Parts: sequence; structure tokens; C-alpha cells
Amino acid sequence: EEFLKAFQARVDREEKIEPNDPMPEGYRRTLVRQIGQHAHSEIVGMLPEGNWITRAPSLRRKIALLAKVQDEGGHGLYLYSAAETLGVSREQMTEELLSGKAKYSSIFNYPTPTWADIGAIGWLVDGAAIMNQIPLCRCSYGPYARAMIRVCKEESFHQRQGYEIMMTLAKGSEEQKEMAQDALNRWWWPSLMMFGPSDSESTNSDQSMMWKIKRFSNDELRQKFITATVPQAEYLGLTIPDPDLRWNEKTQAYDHGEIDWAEFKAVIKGDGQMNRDRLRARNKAWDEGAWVREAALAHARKRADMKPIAQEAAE
Amino acid sequence: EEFLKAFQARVDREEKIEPNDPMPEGYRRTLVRQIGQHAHSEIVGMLPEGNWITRAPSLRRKIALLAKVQDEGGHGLYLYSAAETLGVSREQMTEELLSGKAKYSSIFNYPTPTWADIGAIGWLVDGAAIMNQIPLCRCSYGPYARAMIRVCKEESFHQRQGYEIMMTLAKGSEEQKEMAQDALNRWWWPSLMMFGPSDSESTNSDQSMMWKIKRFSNDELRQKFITATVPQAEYLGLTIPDPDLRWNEKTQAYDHGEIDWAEFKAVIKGDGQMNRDRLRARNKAWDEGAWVREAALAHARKRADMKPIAQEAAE
Amino acid sequence: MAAAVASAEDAVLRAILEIADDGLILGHRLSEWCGHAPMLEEELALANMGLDLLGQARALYAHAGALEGKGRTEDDFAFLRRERDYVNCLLVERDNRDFAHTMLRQLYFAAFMQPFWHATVQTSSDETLRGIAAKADKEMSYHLRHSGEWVIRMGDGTEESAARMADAVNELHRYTGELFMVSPARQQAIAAGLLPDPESLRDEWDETIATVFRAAKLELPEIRTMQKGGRDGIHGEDMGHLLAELQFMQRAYPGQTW
Amino acid sequence: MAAAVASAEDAVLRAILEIADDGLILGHRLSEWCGHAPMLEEELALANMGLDLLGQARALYAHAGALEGKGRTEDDFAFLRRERDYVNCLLVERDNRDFAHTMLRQLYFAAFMQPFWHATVQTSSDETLRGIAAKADKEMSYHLRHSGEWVIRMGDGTEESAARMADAVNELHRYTGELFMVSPARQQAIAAGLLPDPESLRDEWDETIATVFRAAKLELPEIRTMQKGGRDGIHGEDMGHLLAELQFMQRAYPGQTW
Repeated sequence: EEFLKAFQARVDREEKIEPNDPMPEGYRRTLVRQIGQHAHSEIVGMLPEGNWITRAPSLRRKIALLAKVQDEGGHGLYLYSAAETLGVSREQMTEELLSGKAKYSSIFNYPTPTWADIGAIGWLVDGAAIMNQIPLCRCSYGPYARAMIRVCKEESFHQRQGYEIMMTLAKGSEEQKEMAQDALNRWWWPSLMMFGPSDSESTNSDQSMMWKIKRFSNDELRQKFITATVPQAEYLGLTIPDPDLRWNEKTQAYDHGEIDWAEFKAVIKGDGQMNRDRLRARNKAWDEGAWVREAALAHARKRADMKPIAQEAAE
Repeated sequence: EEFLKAFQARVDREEKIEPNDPMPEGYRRTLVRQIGQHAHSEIVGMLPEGNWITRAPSLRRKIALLAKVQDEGGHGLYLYSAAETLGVSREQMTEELLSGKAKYSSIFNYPTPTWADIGAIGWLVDGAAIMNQIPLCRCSYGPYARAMIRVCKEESFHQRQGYEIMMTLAKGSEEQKEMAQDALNRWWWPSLMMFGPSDSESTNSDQSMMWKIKRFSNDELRQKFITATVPQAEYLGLTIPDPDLRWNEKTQAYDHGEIDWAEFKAVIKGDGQMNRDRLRARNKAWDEGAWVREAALAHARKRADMKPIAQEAAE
Repeated sequence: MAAAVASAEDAVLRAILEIADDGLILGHRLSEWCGHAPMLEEELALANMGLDLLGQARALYAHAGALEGKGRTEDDFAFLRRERDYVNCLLVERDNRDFAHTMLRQLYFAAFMQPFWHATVQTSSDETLRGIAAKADKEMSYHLRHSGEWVIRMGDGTEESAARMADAVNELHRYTGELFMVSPARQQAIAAGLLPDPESLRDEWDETIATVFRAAKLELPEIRTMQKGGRDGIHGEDMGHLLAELQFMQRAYPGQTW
Repeated sequence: MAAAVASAEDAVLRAILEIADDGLILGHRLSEWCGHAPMLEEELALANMGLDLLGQARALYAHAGALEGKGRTEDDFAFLRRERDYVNCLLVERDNRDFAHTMLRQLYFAAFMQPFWHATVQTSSDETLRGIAAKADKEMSYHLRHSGEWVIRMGDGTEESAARMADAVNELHRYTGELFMVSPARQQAIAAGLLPDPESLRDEWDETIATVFRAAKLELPEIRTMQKGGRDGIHGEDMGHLLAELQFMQRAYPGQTW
């Protein structure tokens, strides 16, 4: 009781909580869940974009896309490391992802049938992610906040890159423009869903706000995203697929149409078009890599003087 | 001794030898080896052409190619059955193919990098095969002779189909014509090698001739093939890649350049471009199919009244 | 893009393309087995079924081209559309995976298409379609029998084969709903008496599957949400790779005769 | 088709395309791992190496285009040639198979290319090539170290990893001869002082491989006949499928800006 109060006071003073600091179990659990989901999202998020690396339409785009997906892997690494400071191992988190127990962002359960999806993901999905993540750079938990600073910097580069792909398409041939519009049509609503349920439906939010893990409500962030994105779409000459979208002078924000929460829930439950394929791809990579990881361990045991693989790969 | 003479007399009278007839062990062995190699060639021969089924340039060609490759599988089936009449099981022959112990025609160890290869294989490879096989329709061993009659009919259809592909290319765009010429350049010499070593080098030939398993020498058949093919190439407007090729009035046949027997031997030994890939593909199919075959057996055991799979598939 | 259907003619064209694309894509998938089947007899059987489906697709594309009257050929339809314009159902594009998946996919499809063609023969007002259907009806009877027998063999075979069949059911059953979904275009073709209403075929499909599953000792899974998207041209991620192969020559050498 | 080399300029162009194609195709192969690597650290490492190689290819194609002076861009070279015009060696197009194959392929290639670029920096008369080489030299040092360490880990790891490494050696060693073969075009580029003679790099390659193999407890196989064909544009059958993907967008949407 006393401890909780003191902890809250630290948080209120905007002091960073560090790994060895005492913290309430709920705070730790919330962070572990949130950082884990975030890390898993980076890893699963490699798949829909990875789908286009071998078919990217130019060398420049191929290299940029491969580098982007690599960055996502890197984000996964920092985030797993941040979660490890809370006493949960990467193996454990990986297990939870692979078994389907842990969640990842539902946005990655939609397929990427066209090249324009790569643009749309950069523009909208990374755009929405940044909206969510910028406040996390000031998260009360130090390691998470610091990881997010690096992540956000890269994400905003990705977002600009995605927007530039959309721009190229929108200024391209009729067919390219159509492709861009089609991608916007398919990604718009799922992007709005990335902010989670409406505030009226959202659980866990208040406590997270108190602890300064979260700083804005789902609806606030969604609104910010819409406000930022609508003029970008206009600039591209593309139409946002929401007939109810209009500027509201009174609220100084956009009113938008009803989000299809039934779809949102179905995808969260595992019934989106790609859920099973995503988990299967991750499980396959993991299972087929087992002998490699075992070999590395066995070899390291034989040569105790070898430096850890992680360190070397980071060089 | 007496028996051998009587057997030879039967052969000389052009009587067909049937499965339950007594026959010299050498005769049986020669046939088993030859029919087995022939069957294996059909099976392995599915791979280079199969390489283009998913990329065939029109629906008509896709269907024709799939049907052709299916025919080859069918030929494999008849031939394995013919060999089974000599007391060697399909499993045993398959084992020998997969382990690399049994040979198959070296021609299938060349890759098919372009669509024109499908034309060239039909025209030249099937053409050479027919040259070899027509005399086999009169082979002294009845089941083999009968299998070859059916095989030859289908092969000659394939050969015309291949020639028609070449014709379409030769009459097509500059690039298509170039593609056809390139394929001829690559397949000409390997096709000549299909008839085996020069008569001066060939082993086993005399005895096979005596027993009327074989009816013409390698060089005779090769010469027939060249004589038939040169005018076909001329009609296509393509150039046979042999500067020494010229009509010889005296012999009433084409003189041709020296065959690169070193290459021939290297490919036979397993060092052709595709040898290992071919065997690997066959082994992979076999190994990955093991559980299916086991399941079929297990199920058949459970329901002894079921009809055999082979019969059903043939329906 | 899978554009809105503007007219009755467009609707019929689109409805025919749905069935044609099913045949093309499933035929293509079956053809991928060529040279890699678990036994020689199945090389022949898989090729047979692939040939049937590709042949059906060809006839349907030709018919679509004639109806459209703009000179589009079977190859224009098969090779020169965008991924978003292919309107096959998701079931047929699923990867071959293993023999269990392939045969179950075939069973699900044939158990629908055989009665579908059978009803088309009986009821379609389009003579060409009736002709295509009469041939396809017989062909799909063979597919149904052959795949059904294999599903039974594998379901009631070894422990491994039973596990693989169960896995296939788990993966694929949720794609069967789309067989019965009626796109706006299809609705018009049904209303015009060209094609049978899938709903009228559901009982037969249910019974076929139940019968085979019983013999195969397989359980019918509970599916919360049937997958859809194919009829709107929203395909899974394997589709683009399939098309990269399928279209390669036509794309790389445009406008040539083969 | 891999046409005869007509002039000294053609020869240099062709020789540069050989190295550029090596980079493109191996970079493409490495990029296929993306999302499927055995551990996260290797996702990053494989992507790194792929990026290096694709970057080298890009610089080399741009240089080739400038030398040729006909306005061909890097993308024209990378995406719009026929399979028979790609002149990469066979080693780099071999499929990824498993991590053992991938890392051994990388070792074989890097053990040649690192000294190759190092010598190019020292001796090439072409300033642009020297610039490309200086960067590539450093990059390939990393590839060499990384792949070498993995070959050792897997060779001297578990029983399974050792078997897989031995299998990879068995499969891939026969493609290493082509690294040292000198095409007529290459010969002219060497004679002109643009590129080093591979023969001069053989001892170093042999020693690198021998050292790694010793540590990895791998045996050097006896190869009767080294494989060749890539430099003449006669590729293995995987190559066409790779190109169907690589070229898809450029072929399907010709002449557009991306």
C-alpha cells in the first residue's frame, strides 16, 4: 500500500523506473505483455512485407524493402531485450507467440496482394504505429522508453518511404493510381483498428494511464491519426473509403464512420485471412531452425571461449 | 548348350519369347537391365519437361505438356510391368534408380532453361528415342515388344508436337527464332549421344543383336536419325551446330563432326549439370511419399476387400 | 481490380470467370505435383485431374470471351489479368502442402462441383454451359471418387496419415464456406437461370463430406468464421507467386504466338 | 543469348555483368530467407549480406550502363534481360536449401570475392571499379568471417549439423570451379588491367577453405568434374523460377516508374 503510493509518486514525478527498481507486480505484468506483443508484432510484421522482397519492382525498392524488414527484425531484438529486463526470456516469449498464446498486432493478418500494399503499410500502418509509439518514448519504464526512441526514429523513416511509394503510384499510370487506391481501400479500416477498441470498451487502459505506460486513450490516438492522414490522402489525390468522413468544425476533428468491430474481433480471435498462415510461417522457421540453434549451442559448449552469437551478429 | 541352341532357333524364327518360357539367364539379365533403364528414363524424363508446366506460354501448350509428361509416367508404368514379368519388382527397380545404381538416359541430365527446350526435346529427344524404339516393337521378348508398340505410338505424337512447337518459334518473332536456334544448339549433340558409343566402342551389342533384343547398331541408328532430322531442321530454317555436317554422295548419308565422348562419359558418370538434381528430385518425391504409400497399405490391410490402388488409378 | 458489376452481361461474364478461375488455379496447383507424386499411379491421377480442370477452364474462358464479344481469348483471361481480377475461391489456391492437403482440397471442391455441373446440365438456359457441364459432371465424379477414397485411406491409414489428414481438415475446412457464397454477379447469373444456386447443393455436399469423414474417421471441425475474399479478388499471399510463374512467358514476351 | 563478344568494350561490359549478376542473384537468394531464418540475429545477418550484394550489383550495373553508353539503367540490367543473358556463376543461383547450404555457399563465394575485391582496389585501372571494390572488400570480409564461423559451428556442432554440412559440401563444392574460370570476356578485362586474374587468388581461396574446413572437421571432397555453364548463360532449372519472381513487376507493368 505504502509502496504502491511511493511508486505512483515516482511515476508522477516523471522519474524513469529501471530494471532493478522495485515495481508493483501489475506494472511488471502489464509491461511484459505490452512489450512482448509489440516485439511479436515486429517479427510477424516481417512476413506481409517480406512477401514482396523477391518481387520488388526496382533494385532501389528491393534494397529499401529488405532494409526496412531488417529494421523490423532489429526492433524485435531491442524489444525482446527490453522485456528481458523484466525477467522474461526471449525463449519464453517466442514460445508464447508460436503457440498462439501471445497476441501480435492484428494488422499483420491481412494479406499483401499488390505492390501498393507495401506503400500503404509504410504510410498507414507505420503511421498508426508511430502515433501509438511516440508517447511510449516517454513511458515510465526506462528500457522500454529508450527502445522506443530508436524504434520511432526508424519507423518515421519507414513511414516517409511508404508515403513516397504511394506518391510514385499516385503520380504514375492510371493503373498504378488504381492500385494505390485499392490498397488504401483495403488498409484504411484495419489501420484505424490498430488503435484498439473504443475508449468505452477498452479494458486496462486507466491503470496504464496512471502508471504512464500509456498517455493517450485509444480514441484520442485514432483521432490524431485521422487528422494527420486525411490531408496526406488528399495530397495524393486518393479517396479515403469512408463516406461518413467529414471535418467537424465544432470538435475541430474528423467525424468518421462506424468501425466494423465484428471484423476486428474475428481477426483478434484468429479468424483473419492470414492468421494461421502467419503463425505457421513463424513455427516453420522456428522448427526448421532448431538444429541450427542446437548446433550453435553444442559448438559453444565445445569451445567455451567463443563469443556469443548475438554479440557477433550485432557487429 | 542344347537349350541355348533351341532358344536361339526360336528367336531366329521370330517367335516371341513369353514370361513363362524358359530363357537363358543372360537374356533375362540383359532385358531386365534394358527395360529398367528405359523405364527409369521415362520417369526421370518427366522432370526437365515438368519444369515448364507451370510456366507454359498458353493454355493449349500447358495442357499438351502436362498430358505429354503424364504419358511418360504411363510409359514408365508399362515398362515396369514388362520388367516385372521377368521377375524383378518395381520396388527393386525403384531402389536401384534412387540409389544411383541403375542408369537412365543421360539426355535428361541437361537443363531446360527456355521454353524452346520443350520443343527441342519433343523434336530431337523423342525423335531419337523413336529411332531407338521402333525396332524394339519387334523385340524377341513379347511383353517388351508389346509395350513398345504403345509407347512408340505416343512418342511419335509427342515428336510431332515438339516439332510443331519449333515450327511456331521458327516462324515467330526474331527472338523466338533465336530461342529455337539456341535450343537446337544445345540439344543436337546430346541427342546424337543418345544412341550410345560408336559401334567400335560398344559392348554387349553383338549378343543383343543375336537375341534380337537389338536390331541395329548404335551408329546405324544415329545415322538414320541424322538423315531424318537434317531436312527437318532445314525446313525450320535452323542451322545444325555442326560445321562438318555434309551430305556424302558416296555413302548416301551425312558425314558428321566428332562427338565429344569425354562429355558423354562425364555425364554418364554423374557429372552432368543436372545429374544430382534429378536424383535428388526423385529421392525427395519418394521419401516424402513414403507415408502415403504406408497409409495405403495399412488401410488396405484393414479392409482386405478393397481393390488395389493401381487398378483404380488406371480406371 | 474486382470492379463493381455494371450490367447483366458483365454479371454473367464475371460469374463464368469465377468458375473458370477455380478450374485454372486448381488445375495449376495439381500440375505442380508433376514428377513429385508419392507413386507413379498418382502421377497419372493428379495429371488427369489437372487436365480435366484446365480443360474446363479453357472452355469456360472461350465461352466468356464469346459472350463478352470483345475479342478476348482464353489466354487473355488465363494469363493477362491482374491478381485482383482473378475471382477464384481461396480453397483452390491453397498450396499443395502434402498429399493429404491436396486430396482433401480436391474432395471439398469435387463434392461441390460434381453436383454443381450436374444441376447445370439439368437446368441451365445456356446451351454452351450445358455442354461444358455434361463433360465436367463426369470428370468431377472421378475426382470425387478418387479423392474420397484417398481421404478415407489416409484418414484410416497409419497414425501419421491420420494426423496429416486431421491437420488438413483443420487448415482447409474454413475455406469451404466460399463455395456456397454467392457474389452479386453470381446472383444475377442464377436469377437468369444460367447457373444453379449453390444453396440448393449444400445438403448433398454436407452428406458427401459426412459420409467420407465417417469412413475416414475424421471429425468435422467447428468453424467460427468461414474465410472469404477470393471472389472479390483478395487472395492469399501464395497467389502472387503462383501467378508470377503462370504468367511469366506471356508477360515476358508480350503479343507473341506460341 | 549469351552472344559472342565482339569488341573490347563489349568484353568489359560483359565481364562487369558477370560480377554484377553474381551479386544480384546471391543477394536475391539471401533475401529469400527474410522472415524464415533460424534465429533473429541471423535474420539481421542474412539481410545485411543480401543488402551488401544487392548494393554491389546496383553499383556495377550503373557502371556497366555508363560504359555501354546506350542509356540502359541498373533496372534494365537487373530485370529486363533473358535468362540466357544472365552470366552469374552457378554457385550463387543454387537454392537456399537449409542454413548449412546457405552458409557454405556464402563462404565459398566470399572466400573468393574478398581477395578479388582487395586485388581490384590495388590494381584496377578503372577508378569507379576501385571505388566499388574498396567498399565491397570490407563487406565481403564480414561475409567471410560470418559464414566461416557458422560453417565451423555447424561442422563441429551436433551430429545432425555435421551431416548437413557434409551434405552441403558434397552438393556445392563442384560449383566452386567456375569462380576461377575465365570467360573470353573476362580474359580481355584482365588483360586490360581492369580486373584481377582469378588464378592469382586461388592459393588464398584454397587456404581459407582448408583452414575453415579443418576447424569445422569437414573433408575437402574430390571433384572429378567442376560444373560450369553460368558464364555462358546456361543455368540450372531453379534459375527460371527465380527470374519469374524477380522480373514479375517489370514484365507485368512495362515501362512504369516505381
